Amino acid sequence: MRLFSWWIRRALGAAATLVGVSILVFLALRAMPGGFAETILGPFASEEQQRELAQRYGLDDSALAQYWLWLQAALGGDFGTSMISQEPVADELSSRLPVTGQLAVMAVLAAVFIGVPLGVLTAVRARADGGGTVGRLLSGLGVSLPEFVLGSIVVFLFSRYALGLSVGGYVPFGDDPAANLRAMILPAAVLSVFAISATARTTRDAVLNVLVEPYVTAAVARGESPAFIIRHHILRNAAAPVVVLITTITAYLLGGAIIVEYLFNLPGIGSYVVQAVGRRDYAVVQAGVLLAAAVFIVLNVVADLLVGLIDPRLGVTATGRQT
Amino acid sequence: MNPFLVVDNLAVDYEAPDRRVRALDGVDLTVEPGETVGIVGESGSGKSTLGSAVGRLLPQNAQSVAGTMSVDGEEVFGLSIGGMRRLRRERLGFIFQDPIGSLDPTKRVGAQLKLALRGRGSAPDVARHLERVKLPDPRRVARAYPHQLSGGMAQRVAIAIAMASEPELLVADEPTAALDSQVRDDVLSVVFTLAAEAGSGILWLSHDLAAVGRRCARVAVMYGGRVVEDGPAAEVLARPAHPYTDALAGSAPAAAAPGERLQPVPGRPPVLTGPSPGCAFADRCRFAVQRCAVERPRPVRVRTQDVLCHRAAELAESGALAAHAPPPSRMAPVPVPVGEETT
Amino acid sequence: MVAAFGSMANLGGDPAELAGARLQPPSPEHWLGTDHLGRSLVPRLLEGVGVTLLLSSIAVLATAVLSTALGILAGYAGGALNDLVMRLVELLYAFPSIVLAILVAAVVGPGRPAAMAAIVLVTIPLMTRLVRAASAAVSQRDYVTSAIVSGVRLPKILVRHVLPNVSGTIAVQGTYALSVGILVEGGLSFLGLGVQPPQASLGVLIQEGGVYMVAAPWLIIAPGVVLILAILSINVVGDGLRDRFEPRETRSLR
Amino acid sequence: MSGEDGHPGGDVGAGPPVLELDEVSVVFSSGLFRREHVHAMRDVSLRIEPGETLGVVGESGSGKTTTGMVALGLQRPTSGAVRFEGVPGVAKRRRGLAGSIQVVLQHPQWSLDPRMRVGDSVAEPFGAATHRTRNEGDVERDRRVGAATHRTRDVGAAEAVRVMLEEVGLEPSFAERYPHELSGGQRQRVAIARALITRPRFVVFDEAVSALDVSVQAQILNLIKDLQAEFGFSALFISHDLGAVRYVAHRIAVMRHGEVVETAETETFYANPSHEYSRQLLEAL
Repeated sequence: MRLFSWWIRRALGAAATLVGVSILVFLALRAMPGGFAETILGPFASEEQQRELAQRYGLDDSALAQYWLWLQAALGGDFGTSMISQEPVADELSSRLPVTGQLAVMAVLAAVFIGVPLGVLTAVRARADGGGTVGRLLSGLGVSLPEFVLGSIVVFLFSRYALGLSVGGYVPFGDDPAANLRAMILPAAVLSVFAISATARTTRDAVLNVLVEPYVTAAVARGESPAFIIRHHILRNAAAPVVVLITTITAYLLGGAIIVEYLFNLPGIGSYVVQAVGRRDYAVVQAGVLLAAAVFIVLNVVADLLVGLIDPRLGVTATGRQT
Repeated sequence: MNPFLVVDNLAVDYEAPDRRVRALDGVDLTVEPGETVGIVGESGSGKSTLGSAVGRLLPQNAQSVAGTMSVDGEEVFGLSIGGMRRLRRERLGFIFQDPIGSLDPTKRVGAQLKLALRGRGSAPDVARHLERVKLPDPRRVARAYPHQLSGGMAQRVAIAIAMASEPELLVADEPTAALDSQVRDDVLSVVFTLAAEAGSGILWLSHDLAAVGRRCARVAVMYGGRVVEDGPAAEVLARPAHPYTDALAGSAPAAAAPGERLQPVPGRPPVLTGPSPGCAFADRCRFAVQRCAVERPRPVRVRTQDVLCHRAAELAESGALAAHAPPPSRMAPVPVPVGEETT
Repeated sequence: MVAAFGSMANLGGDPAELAGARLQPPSPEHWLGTDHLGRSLVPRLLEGVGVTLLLSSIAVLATAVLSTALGILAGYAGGALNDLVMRLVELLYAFPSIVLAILVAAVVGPGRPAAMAAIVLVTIPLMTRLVRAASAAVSQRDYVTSAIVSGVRLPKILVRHVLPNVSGTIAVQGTYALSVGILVEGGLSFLGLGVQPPQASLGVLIQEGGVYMVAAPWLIIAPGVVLILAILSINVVGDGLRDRFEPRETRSLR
Repeated sequence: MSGEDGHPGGDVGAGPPVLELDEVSVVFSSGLFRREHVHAMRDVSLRIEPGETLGVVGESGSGKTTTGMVALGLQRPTSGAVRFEGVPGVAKRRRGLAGSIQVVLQHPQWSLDPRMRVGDSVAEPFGAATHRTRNEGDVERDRRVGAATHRTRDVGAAEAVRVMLEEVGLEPSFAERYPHELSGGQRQRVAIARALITRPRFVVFDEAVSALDVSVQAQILNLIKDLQAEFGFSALFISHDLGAVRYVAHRIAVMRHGEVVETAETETFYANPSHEYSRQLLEAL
C-alpha cells in the first residue's frame, strides 16, 4: 500500500516536472528575439504561413491558451519547422536520434563495464593511509577532462598521424556495421572518459559506505571471502547511487554528445542543435532542449524504479523540523 | 582440557591522524571450552576491541603491539588470511549490537540464512533454524526483509545465523543493548540455550554488571584496557574485590533502594595514549595511595577472584568494599514477588 | 580573489597586440607561439584564464548565496516550503548542463551574461540539494531543539547554529561548483555561445586553437592543459575539503 | 516556589499545576489515498505540580518522547489540551515564556553546537530570556534571572555562566572550551547548565542520561536531584531506564502503545506496582 502510493506520488512528481520544463521552454520560446511566429516559422515565412500559425496557436488568445495549444502540438510531435531546411523539426530529430543514441549507449556501456569494476576495486583496496590515491587521482583526472579539450586533441592526433582510425565518415549501423563502429569508436571513447571516471568515483564512494555497514563486518566474522562478500552483500547494496548516477550521466551524455558530434562531424541531434543555435534556428533548439529534458525526467523515474527494486526499503529522507 | 581462548598481556593501539590511542593495555584472560564469560566495562574500557580481536576483526587503523592471543592453540595474530577465515568459519561465532544493521537490507531473511548455511540449507532447514531461535511463523519470517522485523526478531535471526555453524565460542558484543527491556531476557535465553545445546562457550560483552552476573558463570571486569577483576559471577557481584567493580555496582540506579543516594564514581574513564604508568583507575579511586599512580598492579588472588589492585588484599581484609546484595540465581528470569524490592 | 583574477587579465602585456608573424611555433620571444592573427599566446592565455576564472567565481558566488539561503530555509522548515524549493531545483536539474546553457544562450543571446547565467542555473540545483540535506540533518540536532525551546529567535538559530554547521558542505560544494562553472563556460564559449572574441577565455582559446589545430597544435594544447589543470586542482581541493569535513572510516574485507 | 525541602509535598496545591496534559492524542498520518494513522499518544492526561518530577517510562514507540515534545510545544496535539501554569498553549507563547521552559536531550555529541564555545552555548538561552525581560519589563522575571540584568548584558551573562558552570561541577575555564574537548558526561553537565541558567520553572529531560556510562550516569542523576532541590523547578523525566526514572522521580507514569497504563507515587511503585505491565518492567530491571 505504501509502495503503491509512493509510486503514484513519484509519477505525479515527474509529470509536474515535465509540465514545468515545458512551461520554461515555452516562455523561453516567447522571450526569444523575433517573437513566437518567427521562432516557429523562421524569418522568411510567407504571410499565409504566418496567418495559419496565428490561427493554429491562437496568437490573439491568452498566454495560457497559447501554451495549451503549443503543448498539444508538441505532444503530438509538432515542434514547428526548421528555418534552415524548412522541414518539420520532428522529422529531422527522429532521423538523427539513432546517432546520438548509439553514442550514448556505447558510453554508458563503457561506464558500466569499466567504471563499476574500477570503482569496486579501488574501494576494496582503499586503506586508511591513502593507498587508493593512484586510482583516485586517475578518476579525478578523468572527470577533469572536458570533451571539448580531449575531443580536440583526439581529432588532431588522429587526423594528423595515421593511427589506424579516421575521424569522420559516419555510416549508419544498418548499412555497414564495421564501418559504423570504426567511425563511432573515437567519439564514443572521448565521451566515455568522463562517464567512466564519474562512475568509478561514485562506485568507490558507494562501496566504501557499504564496507563500514555492520552486515559486512558480520559477513567477515562468518569467515566469508572478499569475493563472496562483494558478490553477495556489497554489489547490490552499493548499486542504488551508481544506478542514479548512470541515469544522470546518460542525460549528461546527451549534452556531451553535442560537443562530440560537433567535433567529429557526426549527423546527430547535438550537432544539429549547435548549428541551429548559431543560425538562430530556434524551433530546433526548443525541440532539442525539450527532448533532452524529457529523456532525463523519464530516466530519473526509471532510476527510481530500479532503486526500488534493488533496495526494498524505499527511501524516506529527512525533511527538516515539522513543528 | 586446554583452554579454548588464551589472551596473554595483549595490547592494541588505534592510530588516529593526530594521535595514538591505546585500547587494550595488557589483557589477560582465558576461556575454557563451553564456559560462559561476561566481560563488563564502560565505553572506552576496551571490551569491544577485545571482542573484535578474538576474530581479528579490528578496524584497519588498529594493531596489536604486544602480547599474544590464541584460539585453541592457534595464534590469532600469526595466522594466514586463509587460516583466519577458516577459524572464523568453523570455530567462532559473532553477534553484534545493531540487530537490523547486521543483516543485509537487500536480501530476504531466508536467503541470508541459506548463505550462512553455505548452500546446504533447504527451505525446511532454514525454517528449522528459525524455529530454534523461537521465531513464530518461521516461513513468514524467512520471506521478510530485515527492515520488516522488530529489533528482537532481527537479533534472533542474527543468532540463528551465528549459531548455524555451531561455533565453539560465541562472541556477543552488547547483543541486547539496542533492544527493549521486555525482549532482552527472551533473546538472552535463546542465546544461552542454543549455546548450551551446542556446547559453545560464550564471551558476552556488556556494560551491565548485574545482567551479566545473572547469566554467566564467570565475570571479567575491564577498565582502562585491562581486566581488573576476574572471578565467579556470584562472587564478583556480591563481594567485589576491586574498587572499580565496587564503585560500578554502587552507581547503578537500578540497585538503589528507595531514598538511598547513589554513590557515583568521581571523574571519568581514562583515554590512554600509551601504556598506563600505574593503575588506570587510580585518579578516581577513593582508596588510591601514591604507589597506585606510578606502579602497574600485578594480578593478585583475593578469595576466588584475580584482581589488579595493589591494595586488594588489604581492602578485602578490612571489609572496606561494600557487600552487595547477592545476585539472583543464574539462567532463569527471576519472578519478583509483589511487595518485595528488586535488586 | 575576484580582483586577483581580474588583474591577471592585464598581466604579460596587451593581449590584442599583433606581436609577430602569424601561427609561429613557441620561441624565446613568444613562449607559447602566436595565433592566427599574430597575437602572442602568453598574454592571450593569461587574459583567458583571468576572464574564465573571474566569470566562474562571480557566478559561483551568486550560486553559493542563493543555494545557501534556499537550502537552509528548505532544510530547516521542511514541509511545503521544502517541497516547493525541491520542485524548483528538480526542474532545473532536469536539463543536462550544456543543454541548459545552450537554452540560456539562445534566450539571452551569446555573450558573457549568458555564460554567467548558465553557470548559476547549472550549479544551483547541485548545491541546493546538498545544502538542504545537510541543513535538514543539522535542524534535527539536540542543540537546535534546545535553542527553540529556550525561545531563541528563528533568524538567530539559522545564522548561529545551522549556517556554521553546514559551512563545510557549502565549502565543498562551492569548490565543485567552481569546476563545473569553468566547464560550462568553456563548453559554451567553445560552441561560440559564451564569451565572444576578440576577448579571450579558455573556451574561446580552445575553440580558436581547434580551427588551426593541424597547422599550429600549440594553440590548443596550451589552453587545454591549463583548463584541465585548473579543473583538476580545484577538484583535488574539493576532495581534500570533503575528507576534512566528512571524514570516513575504512574497513578491510580480510 | 520553595526549593529548600526538595520535595514537592509542601508545594502541591500551592498554585496551578506547572503543566497539565488533558486527554491529549497525537496521530501521525501517512500515505496519499488510503491514509494510515499511527496513534503516538492516546488520551494522555498528566499533571505536574510545582517542584515535582514526573518520570515517564516506556519502551521505544510507547509515545514517551512524543509526550515530551507536546509538553515543550514542539508537537501540536491532534486533540486535547496542554496548559502551562493554567494557561493553554505553549508554542504560541514561546517568546513570552522564553527561559521558563527548558530541555535536556539525549545525545551528548549533539547536545551542544560543535562550532560554539561552551560559554556561548550556556549563555544563549540567557540572552534570549533577558531580551524578553526588557521587552516586557517583567520585574518578577528580572529578579529571577538574577542581578545580571542590572548590569550590561555581556558582563551579566559571563557571570551567570560562571556561576552555572560551578553549579554543575565544572571549572570556569570550561567556558572557553569547545564541545569536542569534553567527555560525554561533561557535555551533559554543560547542557544542564545551559538549561538551568534562565532559572526555568519547568525542565524536560528526554533520555538525558541514557547515552552515558554507568559510573558517569550516577553523577548526572545526583546532579539533577541536587539542582532540583536547590532551584525548585518541575521536571518531566523521560527514560526507558526504569532504574533511573525511579531514582529521580517523585511520581512515575508508565506508557505503552501511546497510553498511560499506570501513574503512581514512586514509593508505591517500588513496593506495589498495580499494572501487570509495570510489574514486567520491574522484573526486567
